[in-house]
Amino acid sequence: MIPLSHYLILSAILFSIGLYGVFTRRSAIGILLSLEIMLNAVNINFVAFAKFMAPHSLAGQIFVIFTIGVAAASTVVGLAIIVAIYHNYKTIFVDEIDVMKW
Amino acid sequence: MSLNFPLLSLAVFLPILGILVLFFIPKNKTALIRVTSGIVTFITLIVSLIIFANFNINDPSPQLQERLSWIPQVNINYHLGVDGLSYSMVFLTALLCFLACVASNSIKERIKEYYIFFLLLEAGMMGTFLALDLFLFYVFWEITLVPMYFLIGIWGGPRKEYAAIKFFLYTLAGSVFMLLGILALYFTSTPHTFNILELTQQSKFFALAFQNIVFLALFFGFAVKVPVFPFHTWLPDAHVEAPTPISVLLAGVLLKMGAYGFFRISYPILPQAANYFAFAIAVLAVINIVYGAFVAMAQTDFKKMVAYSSVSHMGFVMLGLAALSPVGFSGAAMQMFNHGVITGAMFLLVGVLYDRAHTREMGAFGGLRVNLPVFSAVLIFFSMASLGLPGLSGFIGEFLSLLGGFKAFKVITVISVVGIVITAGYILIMIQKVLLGPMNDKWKGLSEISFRELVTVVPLLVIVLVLGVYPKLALDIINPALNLILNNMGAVLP
Amino acid sequence: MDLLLDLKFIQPEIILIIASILVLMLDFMFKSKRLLAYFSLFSLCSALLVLFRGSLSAHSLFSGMLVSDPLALFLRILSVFITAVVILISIDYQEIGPGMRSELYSLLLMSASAMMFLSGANNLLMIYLGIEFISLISYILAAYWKGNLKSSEAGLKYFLFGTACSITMLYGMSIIYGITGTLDLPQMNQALFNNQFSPVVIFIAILMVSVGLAFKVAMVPFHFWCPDVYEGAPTPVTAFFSVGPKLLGFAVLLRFLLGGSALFYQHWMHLLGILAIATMVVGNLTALAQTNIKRLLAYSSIAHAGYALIGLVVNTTAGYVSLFIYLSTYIVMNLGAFAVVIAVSNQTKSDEIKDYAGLSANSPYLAAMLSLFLISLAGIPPLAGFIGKFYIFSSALKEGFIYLAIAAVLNSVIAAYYYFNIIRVMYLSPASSSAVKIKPSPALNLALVLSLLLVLAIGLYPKPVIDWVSAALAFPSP
Amino acid sequence: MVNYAYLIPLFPLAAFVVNVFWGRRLKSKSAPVAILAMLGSLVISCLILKEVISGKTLEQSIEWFKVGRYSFEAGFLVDSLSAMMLCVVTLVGLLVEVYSIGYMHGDARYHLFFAYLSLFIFSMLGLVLSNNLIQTYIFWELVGVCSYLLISFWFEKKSAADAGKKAFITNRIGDAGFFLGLSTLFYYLGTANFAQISQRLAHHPEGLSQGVLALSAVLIFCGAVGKSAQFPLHVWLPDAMEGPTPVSALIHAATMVAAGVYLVARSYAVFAAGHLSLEVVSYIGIITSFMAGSIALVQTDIKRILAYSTVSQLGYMMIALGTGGYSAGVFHLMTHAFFKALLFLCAGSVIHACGVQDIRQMGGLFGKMKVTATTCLIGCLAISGVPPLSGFWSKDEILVSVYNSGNMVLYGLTLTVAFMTAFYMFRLLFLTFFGKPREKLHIHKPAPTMDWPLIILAIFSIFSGFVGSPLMGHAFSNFIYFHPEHIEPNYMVMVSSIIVGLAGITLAWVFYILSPGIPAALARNFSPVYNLLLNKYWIDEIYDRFIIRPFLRLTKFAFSFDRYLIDGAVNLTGTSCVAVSRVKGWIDKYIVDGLVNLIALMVGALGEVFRRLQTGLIQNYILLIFTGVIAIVILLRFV
Repeated sequence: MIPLSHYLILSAILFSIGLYGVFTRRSAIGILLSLEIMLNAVNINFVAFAKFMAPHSLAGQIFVIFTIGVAAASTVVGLAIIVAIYHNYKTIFVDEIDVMKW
Repeated sequence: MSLNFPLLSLAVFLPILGILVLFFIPKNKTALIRVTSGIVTFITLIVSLIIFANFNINDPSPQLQERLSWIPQVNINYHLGVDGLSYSMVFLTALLCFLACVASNSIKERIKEYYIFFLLLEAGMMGTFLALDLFLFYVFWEITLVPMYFLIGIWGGPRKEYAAIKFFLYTLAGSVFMLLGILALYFTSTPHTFNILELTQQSKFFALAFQNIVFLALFFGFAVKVPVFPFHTWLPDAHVEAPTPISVLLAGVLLKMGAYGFFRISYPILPQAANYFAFAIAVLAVINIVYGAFVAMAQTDFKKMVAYSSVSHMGFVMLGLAALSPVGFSGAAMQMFNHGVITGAMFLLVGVLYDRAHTREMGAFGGLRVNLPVFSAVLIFFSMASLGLPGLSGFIGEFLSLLGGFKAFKVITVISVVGIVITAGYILIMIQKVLLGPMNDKWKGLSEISFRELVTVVPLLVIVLVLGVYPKLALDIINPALNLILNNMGAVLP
Repeated sequence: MDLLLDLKFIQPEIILIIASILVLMLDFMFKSKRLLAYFSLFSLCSALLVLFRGSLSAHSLFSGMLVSDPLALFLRILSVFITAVVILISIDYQEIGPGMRSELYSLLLMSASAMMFLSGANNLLMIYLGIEFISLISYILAAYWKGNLKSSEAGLKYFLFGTACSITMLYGMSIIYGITGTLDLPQMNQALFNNQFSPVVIFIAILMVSVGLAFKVAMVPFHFWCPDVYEGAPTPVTAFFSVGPKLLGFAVLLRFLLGGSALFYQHWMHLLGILAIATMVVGNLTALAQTNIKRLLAYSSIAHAGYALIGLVVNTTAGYVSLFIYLSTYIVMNLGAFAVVIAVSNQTKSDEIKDYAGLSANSPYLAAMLSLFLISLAGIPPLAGFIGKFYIFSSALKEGFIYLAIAAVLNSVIAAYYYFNIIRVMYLSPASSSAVKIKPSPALNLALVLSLLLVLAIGLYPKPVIDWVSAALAFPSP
Repeated sequence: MVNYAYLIPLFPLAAFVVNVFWGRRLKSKSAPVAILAMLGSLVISCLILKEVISGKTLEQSIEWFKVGRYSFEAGFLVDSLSAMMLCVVTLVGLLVEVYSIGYMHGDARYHLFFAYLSLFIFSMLGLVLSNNLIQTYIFWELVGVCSYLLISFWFEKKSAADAGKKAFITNRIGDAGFFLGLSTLFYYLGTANFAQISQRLAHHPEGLSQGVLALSAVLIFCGAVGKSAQFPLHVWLPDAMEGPTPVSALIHAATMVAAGVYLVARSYAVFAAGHLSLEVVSYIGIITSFMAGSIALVQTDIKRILAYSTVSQLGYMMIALGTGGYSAGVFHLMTHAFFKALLFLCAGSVIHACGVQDIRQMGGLFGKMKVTATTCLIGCLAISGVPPLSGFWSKDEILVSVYNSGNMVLYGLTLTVAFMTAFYMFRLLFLTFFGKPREKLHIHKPAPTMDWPLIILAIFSIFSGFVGSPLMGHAFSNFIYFHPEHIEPNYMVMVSSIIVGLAGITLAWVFYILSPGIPAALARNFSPVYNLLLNKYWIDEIYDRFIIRPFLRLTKFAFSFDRYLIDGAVNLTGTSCVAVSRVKGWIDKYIVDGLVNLIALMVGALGEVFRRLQTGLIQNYILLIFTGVIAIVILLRFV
C-alpha cells in the first residue's frame, strides 16, 4: 500500500509547481491554470488524509467534492474577468495591466 | 432658583442650544446671528453668576453635583460639579466668551459658521472645567480641539492652515497619552471607576512606579496645553494666526485647561508622583519663565510677543504647582485666572491696533499715545499688570507662586526671578516702540478705541484692579478647594 | 435534528437568495430600475424583521455546519444593515448604467446572504464555502464596471490574489484535517490539544488558514490588493468591500482562532500584535500621501483593521467586545463617508481630494457631514469612532499590552492628520471656479442621515450598542 | 490723629482719580485739585508728627488675604521715622506741585502731570507708612512706575522714552533682589512685619544663620541700590533728568530715591543682625559717592550735575547707615530732601527762564533772577556743609559716625567727597549766575508760584539742620534712633568738615571766577582722567557692550533656538511622517518591486531565467504574500 507520505509529497510538489506557475506565467489564463493545479494539490491532501487519518467520516471526500464545484465556479468568474480585461486592455498579460500603480 | 435645577448642565448646554438656534437662522442675517450669539454667551455668563449665588464658599468639595449614568458597562457617569477652583475657571470662561463674542464683530466672513464653532468651543471649555468624571473630562477636552481647528484655520492669519493643524495635532498627540493614563487609572482602581473623587480617595493605594508612569502620560496631555517647554511651539503659531477673539480664548481659557488638569487630576490622584516629579516640573517651569521671556524679548511682532509672554507667565503657574504648598497652589490658581484676564485683554488690544493699522510690527508704530490717549492708557495699564506690577492682579499670582516656589526650590526660584526682570524689559520695549517716541506720521489718521472695543476691555480692567487690591475676593473662593486637594495629598506625601 | 427546523433558522438567508433571483427576473418587468432597489431594500427589511424575531440562544444547525448563536445573529443583522445602506447609496450612483442595476442589486443581496451564512459558520468546510461565496461575488462586483479599465483590473487582481489566498487557506485546512481528522471547529480544538504532532506543523497549518482570512481583513502583509481594488471598483462596491468582507473576516478569524485553536493562541499573540502594529503603521503612513479620496479611505481601512486586530490580540471577552464595537462604529462612519464621496462624485465626476476644495461653501451640510464622519474616523469624541477607539485602547491596556496601546494612539494622531487634511481642503481652501452646489438625492440623503444619526447616537449614548455587542459575545460558541 | 494716618495717602489717590477721569475737563483746575489734596495730607502729617513727638506711635493692620497658615496683612506703622518722612514728602510734594503750576503751564498733558504726581505721592506715602516688607515692596514698585511715567512724560522725545525705560528696568533688577531678600526673610521668619522681624531676630531664631541673614540683608539692599541709584545700578538716575524738572526735584532728588535709604533704615534690624551686611552698605555707599562726585566735577548739564550730586549724597547716607550712624543717615535724608529739592527747582527756574541746560551757555544770570540765584546760593551753601546751614549739621553727623567706625581710609574718602561736593556745586553756581553771560539768552522771569516754593525750601534748608545739631541737644537723634545713641560732638571732625567745604568753594572760585583758564588747562594736562570723568567711567558703555548687547543677542539666539531647533524638531516629526509615507511609496514602487523581481529571479534560477524579468505586478503581490507567510513562519520559530 502506498503510504500517506507519498500522497503528501505529491501534493506538495503539485502545490509548488502551481505556485511556481503563478509566479512565472505572464498570461492570466496561465496563472489561472496554475491556481487550479494548486487546488488539486489540496484535493489530493484531503482525500489522502480522509483515507488515512479519518477513515470513518466522509468529511474529507465531501470537502473535495465541494472544492471541485467551487473551483469550477471560480474558474468561470475568473475567465469572465479575463474576458473583460481583454476587452479593455487587448491583452491578458498581467504585467501590462497596471493602470493603478502607486 | 432651586438647588435641584441642573445649573451646571445649563452652563454647558446653553451654548449647544445656541448652536441649534443658529442652525435655523439664514446665514445672510448676520446681525441676527451676532445678536443671538451675544445673547447666548451673555446668558451663560449670567448662569455662571447664578451658580455662584448657589455656591457655598466654605464647602471645599465639589458642589451642585449632577450625576447620571452614561455608559454603565464601564462605570462612566455624566458627572458635573463645581468647587472654588473650577468656579474661577468657569467664570473666566463665561466672561471671556462673552467679551470675545462682542469682540467678534471684526469677523466679517462666514459668520454663521464662526459663531457655531465659537459656541461649541465655549461648551467644550465649560464642560472641561465642570467634569468630575475622567471620561467626560476627556470628551470635553477633545471637543474643544475641533472648533478651535476651524476657528484658527478659517478665520486666521496668513499661515492659518499650518497653525491650525499644528495646534490640532500637537494637542491631540498629547491628549491621546492622557487617554491612556486615564484608562490606566481606571483599570488600577478598585472598583474600576472614572470618578475623580473616588480616584482621589484611592490615591493612597497606587504604587509609586504606577503613579509615575500615569503621571507622565497625563503630563503629556496637560503639558502640551499649558504649554510647558519644550511642548510650547504650537502656541506662538496658533496665537498669532488666530483671529483676535480666538486668541483671547486660546490664551485666556484653553491654556488653563492644562494647568487645571494638573490641579484636578494629576495632583490629587497621583500625589506621590506629583511629589516625585516636583523638582522636574519646577525646572521646566523656570525654563518656561526665563526662556519664554527671552524669546518674547526677541519678537518684533506684537502678537507674537504677547504669545511668548504667555509661555513665560504660565511658567509661574507651573512653579506654583511644583511647590506643593498652599502658597504655591494659591499662586498658581491666581496666576491662572489673572493670566486669563490680562493676556485676554492684551490680545484684545493688539486686535484693536491690528484692525486699524493692519500690521503688528511693533517697529512700525510709535508715538501712538498722542492721538490714542485712551487706548494707550488701557494698554499701559494691562502691560503693567502683565509685568506683575503690584496693586494689579498679575502681581498676586506671580508673587505667591514665587514665594511658594522659594520655599521648595531656592535656586530655581532665584533664576525665575530673572524672568521678572526680562518681562519688564520686553513689555517696556513694546510700550516704547508702540506708544512712545516721536509720532509716526503714517498713523496720524488712526482712530481712537471705539466704545464697543472699550466695553470688551473695561470689565477685565476692573477685575485686574479689584483683584490686585483685594485678592481675598478670589482667594477665599479658590483656597478651600486647594486646601482640600493639598490635604488629600498630604496624607501620602512625606 | 429536523432539517425543516434548521431551515427555519436560515429563513432570512433564504429570503435574500430568493429575492436576489427575483431581482434578476423583475428586471425584465420594471422599467424603472429604482423599483428594483426598493424591492431589494424591502427584502432586506423583511430579512431583518425575521432576524429580530430570532432567538438568542445557541443552536447547532445542519449537523454542526452552522451555529446560530448571539454572535451570529449580531453579525447577520450587521450584514443586512451594511447591504441595505450600500444599496441606498448605489441607487443614484450614476456611473452604473440602468442595464447593470439588477445584477448589482442581485449580487449585493447574494453577498448579504453569503455573509450571513459565514456568520454562523462553525466548520472548516462551511468557512471555506462562505468565504468563496463572498469572494466570488466580490470579484464580480469589483470587475463589474463594464468598460472601465480600472474596474476590470481591480477585478483581476482581486480574483488572482483572492484565489491564491483561499487555496493557501485550503491547504492549511487540509493539514489541519489531516492532523485532527475533523472539520468541526470545537472538535478540532479538542483534537489539536490532544495531538502528538509537531507544533511547527500545526502553526504552519493555522497560519495558512489565517492567510486566507487575513486577506479578507486586509491585514499587513496581505493588504496589497486592497488599494487597487478599492480605487478600481465602483464606489458603492468599494464602500461595501471596506466594511462587509472585513467584518466577516474578523468574525471568522475570531471563531477560528478562539473556537478552533484557542490553545495555541498564546504562542503567537505577540506576533499578531506586531502584525496589528504593522497594519496600522503601513495603512496610516501610506494614507498620508494619497491624493485620491477612495485610495485614502482604502489605506485608512487597512489602518482601521490594525486597530481592530488589537481586540483579537488581547484574546479576552472584553477584547472581542471591543473588536466588534470598533467594527460596528467603523462600519457606520465609513459607510457615511463613502456616501458623501458618492454624492460628490455624482456631481463632480472626481474622487480627487483637491476637488473637494470649497465644498463647505457650496454644500455646507454635505461638508459638515463628511467632516463629522472623518472626525469620527479620527477617533475624536463625542462621536462613534471615539467609543470604538476607547474600547480598543482600554482592552489593550487592561491586558497589559502597553506597546499596542501606545502604537495605536500614535497612529490615531497620524490618522487625524490625513483626515483633517480633507477637512482642510473642504473648509480652508478656496473653492475652484468650476465648483457646483451638490444636492444629494433622497436615497443618498437617507443613507447619510442614517449614518450620521448612528454616529452621533453611538458617540453620545453608546450604552445600547455596548449592551448589544456584549450580549452577542456573552456565550462562547458551542 | 495717628489713627487717621491711613487718610494721608488717600487724599492724593483721590486727586489722582479725579485728574485721570475728569482732568481733561478740569484743564487748569487740575492743579488746585492736586494741591488741595496735598495740603490735606500735609496738615494731617504735621498733626501726626506732633503727636509722635509727644511719644505716641501706632501700628494698625488688617488681614489682606490669607493663604495656608500665612496671613498677609495690610497696615500702617506710624513711628518717628515714618512721621518724619511723611512730613518731608508731603511738604516737598506740596511745594513742587505749587511750583509746577508755573513750570508746566501750557503743557498739553497738564492734568496728567498732576495726576501722575498725585499717584506718585500716594505711592510714596504708602511706602513710608507700610508696616511690612511686602506692602513696602508693593508701593516700592508703584513709585517705580510713577517715576517711569513721569520720566517719560514728554514721551515724544525718544531720549525721554528711553530714559524712562532704562529707569524702570534698572530698578527692576534691584527689585528682583529685594524680592528674593524679602522671600528669604519671610521664609525663615514667617512674617514680613517690621516689628515682628525685629522681635524674632532678637530671639535668634533657629535655623537662621548669620550667613542667611546677611544674604537677605544684602538682597534687600539690592532694592535700595536700584532705587537710590547706588553703584552699580546708578546709571538710570542721570538719564532720568529727561523728565520735567519738578519731577526731578520731587522724585529723583527728595523722595523716591531716598526710599532706598528709608528701606535700609526700616529694615535696619536685619542689617544689624546680618554679618558684614552693613559693611557692604558702607562700601557701596562710598564707591557710589566718590564716583558720582567725581563725575559731577566735569559735567556741564545743570541737571546732570545735580543728578550726580544726588547720587553722591545718597551714597553718603548709605555710608552713614553702613557705619552705624542710623540717625545721621536719616537726618541727612531729611536735610538733603530740602536743599536738593531747592537746587533742582532753582535749576528748573533757570531752564525755564533761558531754555538751555548747559551751564557753559549760561552766566551772569544773578541780576536777572535774584530770587532764584539767592535761594540757589543758600542751597549750595547747605549742600557744601557750610555752618550753620542744615547740610553742615547732617554731614557732620555722618562724618562723626564714619570717624567713630575707625576706618580712616573711609573717613578720608568721605572728606574728599565733601570737598568735591563743595567744588562742583559752586562751579555750577558760579558758571550759572556769576561772571559774564556767555551766550545771548532770552530770559523770561519765573512766575511767583515758582519763586515762593524756592523761598520756603530755602528757609528749610537753612534751619532744618538745627533740630539735629548739638545746639538743640541732638533732638533729631533722640527722636529717631535705632539703638539709643549718645552723640558727642567731635570738634576735630567738625573743623575738618568746615575746612574741606570752604576749600572746595574757594577752589571753585579760583577756577571759575578768578582765572577761568585753569580748568581747560587741567583738562588738557590730565586728559585721561578728564575723559574718564566726562564719560562717567564708561559705565554705560560697558553695560551696553558687555551686558545689554550680549543679552539681546542671547534673546535672538533663544528665538532661533525655539524656531529652528525645538519647533524644527516638531515639524521634522510631522514632515518625516509624510516623508516616510512618500518614501514608502517610492520603495514600494522601485525597491519592493525590485526585491520581488530578485526573488522571482532566484525562483527562476530553476528554469527560464529570462522570463523572470517580465514578472507582472499581480504576481509580485502574490509573491509578497508568500514571502510574508515564510517570514512569519521564520519569525514564529523565534517567538
